Amino acid sequence: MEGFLDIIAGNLLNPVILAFVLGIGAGLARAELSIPSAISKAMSIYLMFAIGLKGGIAVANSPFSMSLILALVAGAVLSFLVPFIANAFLQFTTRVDGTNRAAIAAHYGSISIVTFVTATEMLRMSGLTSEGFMVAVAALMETPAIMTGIWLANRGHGGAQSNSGLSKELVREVFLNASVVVLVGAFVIGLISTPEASQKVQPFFTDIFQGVLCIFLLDMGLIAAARLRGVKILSPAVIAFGLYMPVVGAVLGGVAGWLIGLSAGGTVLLATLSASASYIAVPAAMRLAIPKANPAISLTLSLAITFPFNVIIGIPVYLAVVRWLYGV
Amino acid sequence: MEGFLDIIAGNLLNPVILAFVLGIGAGLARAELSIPSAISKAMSIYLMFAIGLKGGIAVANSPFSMSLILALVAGAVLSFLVPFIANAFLQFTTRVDGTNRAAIAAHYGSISIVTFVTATEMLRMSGLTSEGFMVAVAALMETPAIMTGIWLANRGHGGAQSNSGLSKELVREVFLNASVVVLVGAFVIGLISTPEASQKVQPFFTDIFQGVLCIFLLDMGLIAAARLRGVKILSPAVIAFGLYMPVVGAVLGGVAGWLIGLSAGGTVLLATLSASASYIAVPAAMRLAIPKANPAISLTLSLAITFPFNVIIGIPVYLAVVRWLYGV
Amino acid sequence: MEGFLDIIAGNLLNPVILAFVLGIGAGLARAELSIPSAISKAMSIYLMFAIGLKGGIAVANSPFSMSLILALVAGAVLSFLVPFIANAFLQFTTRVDGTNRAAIAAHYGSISIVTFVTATEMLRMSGLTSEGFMVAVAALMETPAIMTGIWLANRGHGGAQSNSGLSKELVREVFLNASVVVLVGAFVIGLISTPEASQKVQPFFTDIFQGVLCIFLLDMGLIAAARLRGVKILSPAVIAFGLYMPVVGAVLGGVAGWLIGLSAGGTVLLATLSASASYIAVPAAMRLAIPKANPAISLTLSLAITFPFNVIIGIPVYLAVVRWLYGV
Amino acid sequence: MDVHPKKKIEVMVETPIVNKVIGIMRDCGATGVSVLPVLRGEGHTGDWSDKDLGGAIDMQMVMVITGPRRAAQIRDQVFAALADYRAMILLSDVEVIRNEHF
Amino acid sequence: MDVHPKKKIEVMVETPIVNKVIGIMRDCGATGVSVLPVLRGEGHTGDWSDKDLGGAIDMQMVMVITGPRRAAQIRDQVFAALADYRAMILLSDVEVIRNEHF
Amino acid sequence: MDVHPKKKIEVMVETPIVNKVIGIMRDCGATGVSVLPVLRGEGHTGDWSDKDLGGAIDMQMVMVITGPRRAAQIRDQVFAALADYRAMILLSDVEVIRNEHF
Ligand SMILES: Nc1ncnc2c1ncn2[C@@H]1O[C@H](COP(=O)(O)O)[C@@H](O)[C@H]1O
Ligand SMILES: Nc1ncnc2c1ncn2[C@@H]1O[C@H](COP(=O)(O)O)[C@@H](O)[C@H]1O
Ligand SMILES: Nc1ncnc2c1ncn2[C@@H]1O[C@H](COP(=O)(O)O)[C@@H](O)[C@H]1O
Ligand code: NA
Ligand code: NA
Ligand code: NA
Repeated sequence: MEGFLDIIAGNLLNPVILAFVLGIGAGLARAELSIPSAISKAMSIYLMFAIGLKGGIAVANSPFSMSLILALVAGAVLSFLVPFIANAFLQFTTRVDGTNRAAIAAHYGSISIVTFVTATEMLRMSGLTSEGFMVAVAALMETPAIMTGIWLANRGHGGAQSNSGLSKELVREVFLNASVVVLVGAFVIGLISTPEASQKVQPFFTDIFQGVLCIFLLDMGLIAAARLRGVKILSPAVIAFGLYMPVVGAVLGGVAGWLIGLSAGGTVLLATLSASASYIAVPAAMRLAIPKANPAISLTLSLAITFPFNVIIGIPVYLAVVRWLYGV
Repeated sequence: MEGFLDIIAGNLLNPVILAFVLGIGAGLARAELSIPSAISKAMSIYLMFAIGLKGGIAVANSPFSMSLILALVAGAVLSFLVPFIANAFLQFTTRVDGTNRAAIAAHYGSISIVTFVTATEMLRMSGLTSEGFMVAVAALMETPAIMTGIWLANRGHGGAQSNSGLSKELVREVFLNASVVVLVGAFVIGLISTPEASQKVQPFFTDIFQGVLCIFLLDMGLIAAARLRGVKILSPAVIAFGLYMPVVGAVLGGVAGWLIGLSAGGTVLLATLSASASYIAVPAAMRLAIPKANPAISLTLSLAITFPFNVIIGIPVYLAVVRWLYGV
Repeated sequence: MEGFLDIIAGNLLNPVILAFVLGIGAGLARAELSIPSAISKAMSIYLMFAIGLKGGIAVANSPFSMSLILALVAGAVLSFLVPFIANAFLQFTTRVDGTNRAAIAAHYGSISIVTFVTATEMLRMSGLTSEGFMVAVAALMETPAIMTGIWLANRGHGGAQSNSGLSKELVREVFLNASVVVLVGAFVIGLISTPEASQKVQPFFTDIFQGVLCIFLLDMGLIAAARLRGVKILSPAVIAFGLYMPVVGAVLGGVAGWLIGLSAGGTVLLATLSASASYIAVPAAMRLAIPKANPAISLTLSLAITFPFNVIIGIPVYLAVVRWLYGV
Repeated sequence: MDVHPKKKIEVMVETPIVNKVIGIMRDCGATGVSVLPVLRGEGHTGDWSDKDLGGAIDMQMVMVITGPRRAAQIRDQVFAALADYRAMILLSDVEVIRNEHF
Repeated sequence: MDVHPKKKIEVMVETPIVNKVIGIMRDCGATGVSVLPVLRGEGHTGDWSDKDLGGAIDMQMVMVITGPRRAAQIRDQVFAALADYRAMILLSDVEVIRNEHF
Repeated sequence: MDVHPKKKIEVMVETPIVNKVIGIMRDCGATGVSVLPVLRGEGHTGDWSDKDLGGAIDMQMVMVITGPRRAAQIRDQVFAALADYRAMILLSDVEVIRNEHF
């Protein structure tokens, strides 16, 4: 048990996580610190490109394995199904109306790529490896949850809640949002580039990666803290949902990973993906698909409650539990 | 011949080029992806500074040679003369009026520094070296074409087409635009800095250079695709001009490089410079010098037709042809 | 003496300093070059984070020493007292009114972190080391001068000059401005992170540091030159103050460093801190605390006169003098 | 020089909907439209700022200059389309020089 | 569709004071406010641009739409509070659709 | 508090020409001017956005507040100078507090 807590503490004494804590602290103290939004957006594209590229290179270098297909299927199923579970929890424990429940549920079925990246860094710190294709799983999981969310919103309302006049923009937002395009695009680039050519871009995409992540999480802390100031729109039951839902997701993801025979590292990543909630792609899609839903509710929950929970507490715990179960 | 195609394909399976293709694809599919313009501008300054610095350091480390002078003269002559050729082609194959012909001609006499940078990367990939002073040639070639363009616009109009009331701003735009200042400034810095001091900035300006170029070309792809959507203002004959004119320029540049005795690598670079068309410095200068010209025409042609052509097809071909002719 | 000038020249033939000179030159020539402000702000946060982190790691790796406490006390005292001296000089040599004198004095008691960073780079170039805790001293010196400035403004005016209705925002601007938060935050992160974890972020925060500083100083040169164009609001006596006050500050800082037994490198840094004048944190605080003061006066003086003086002439001289006195 | 009275319509609306608003304006016959940035805001639905990563709660200002008849049409159609969204529609009087341009 | 006359107040003011201005507007009962960027300017006190690092001499535009009575109150209180600062207060007429929103 | 009627002139114009427009306004006696960003637009000459690298087809908004006489002068001179450029000149009424400032 002591070893368990030690591992968790060790994971936290890390510039990447501490920068996030600094950002939250500075944001809550209303410090005069902010990172220009152009920089936040650029860092987010950089991180997605780097992780996609790395995944593609890894897959190119490893023999094709059935696990890739199994992991993709598992990811898609989780993304489709988790929103139903989230919706049920919200229905029975909170007073959130059906439209907002559908929107929140979509966020939790989908994923947060920064949470995923943080988990891969924590893995690397503890010396675990993981399957290179997990980034493809991450990209795939962005989207199915949005469809479940839309279906939940329309069910029993004759479609009145969702906005069908916007289909073209919505399709683009769902399948061609920045996260999906950059992750999948960079993955394919890593897959097909010659090894010598890939080698040349390593200093930018690999060597300085963790430093950029550090500044990005400082910024995420500031953004989450700003959102946290509007937390009064969330009832205690909704806040509680933002704290236990990731654990539910992690358990489902972890079991799925175990069932399909992922490595310990891959299982941690699938658990983390399932535990994480979107705050970039899904909110924008929900504005187009379910405009009646209040974006402040789902965004605050996902960004200010679940994201910090996963980064500071969740991932170290998922990691420690999987290591204990797998005996690695 | 097979080797020829292989070389071209090998040059393309490269994150830098593939990122450009990704950008074009995402842009044409109207994906929800964009890189903040502050970042594009900063990357463009970074690339120019890095390439200028590198050139200056290279020249500082090599004995002074007559080729430097010859190459500068050749570059200036090409920049001055190519607009006349471009203008003639446009006059006899398209219906573009004289004012717009003059503006387009200026773009093609001048250069695109990103095309140049891409060519240096492809050289490096194929193991060829080139003269360090080529970046000085690039900087020099930015400007003379603008003067030919203005002269072409004024000829036979008693100066009515060009705007003489703006001379001070125009002079600044022509001689002190960002490209010229950063390229020349960084070149001089590289030339006079002590080797130990220059060494200290290498990780930033050399090691991560190709990775930054990768993201920059992703962005260029998005920007070119956005321009490409407005391509309907170009007639088929004008589009054709955007495809053969770079080849004409490359032949002229390649012959000039051969005449003055450049290395194979240097010849490829001079061909590429001559083949490339400006989309940063010249458009802004043209707004001041020839306001009646429609910027959408020349910018679309240079950015959406000629730039992708050079990056994806042109440079690999120029490189393969020069290697074949020089037997390297 | 020759060796003395050689050292100074050697310090200047450095991409970092030359980039600053390029920026000033381009700015004065009104070149069409500018770096987007989002990038300037991001680079400034990056530099502060990197230097704070480095200091924290250095302190974590060295045995606790009494010098740390002494240096903090010396820094705080300098920051408190220098404004009185600055105010006296201004009172007896210029016609600046009391309110503006108070504001200017606060700028000179506080520090410029970029000047500090430039000095650490010059130290490194000359092979000198310095105490890791100097960055904590820098962070501490940001603030006390602001209080002296406010006190000076209120003295004899019954508080009418300063604005007490804004206390909450002012307190935030004084104690929680970006510089203090990032410097102190990163310092603490460096202090408590595990060595392996800190190691992972080195490529970003150490390897590319000098290259980023290079571009940042290019930008600072452009900004300083833009300010310099408004220099006509400063009388010759005020401009002279901007040139001798840093020397006065450097002497005080150098003597203090010698008294408390700092290393030669540490003494140079304390002299530089004391010599430097704020142009980020203090101007914003002064708008809240002493609104009647004209920000253009103090900002032009600090940014366009004292900052270039310190970077180009001051630091090499402080360094050369300390080396000569310490015999290193 | 003659000036011609026109209407300026400013629609401050969530960023994901901006293209839809522009489409309605063009369908109503607007000859041009411009988009201006907004940094942050406060209102009945709370605060927002352009810092939020995905742009889902950002707002931008779509501005169109047009004649009074078309302005009324744009106003009504945009208002109908934005019923479910955070939006603010402002109308005001401006004068332009080139009547035929609008 | 009915439109309702309102006042638009635009306060261009130094960035460090923007929050103070918003506070006064909210205290006067404004139901919402928006902040718009300004790139640079020239005036009696010289030039400024958003390039200066600390933001001490930057300016932003605070915009509020409200009824005429409240507008006069906001105008007077903001004017009094900004006596020492660089600021420009503009009032103009606009029409809105949702009267109850303002 | 007294307010004074002024004219607001907004000139949306290609970025490379902004300094020229400001120069004309200052020459006509404007006591100050501000430049606001515009993100993108659509018009007779096609679409543009601030993403294009060299800024050659970007636009910005130059805004000046001044008395009616000087406003007419600025309007006419700016219009004459911009004949060859993409530009949009808008005039509207505003009220200010400090009459002497403008
Ligand atoms: N009266 C107002 N004046 C200026 N901006 C407003 C006003 N009301 C709303 N807004 C803007 O519109 C956004 C959404 O408003 P609301 O729907 O009231 O939350 C706010 O965050 C402001 O940016
Ligand atoms: N007449 C004006 N028209 C437009 N903007 C103005 C005007 N006067 C002042 N400003 C803006 O307000 C800032 C401060 O003005 P001032 O207090 O006159 O220096 C200027 O830099 C401009 O950005
Ligand atoms: N009626 C309009 N309303 C708003 N903005 C316009 C209008 N007409 C033109 N613009 C702006 O001015 C730019 C140039 O217009 P044009 O000269 O018609 O191509 C457009 O891209 C828009 O940004
Ligand atoms: Na999830
Ligand atoms: Na060319
Ligand atoms: Na000082």
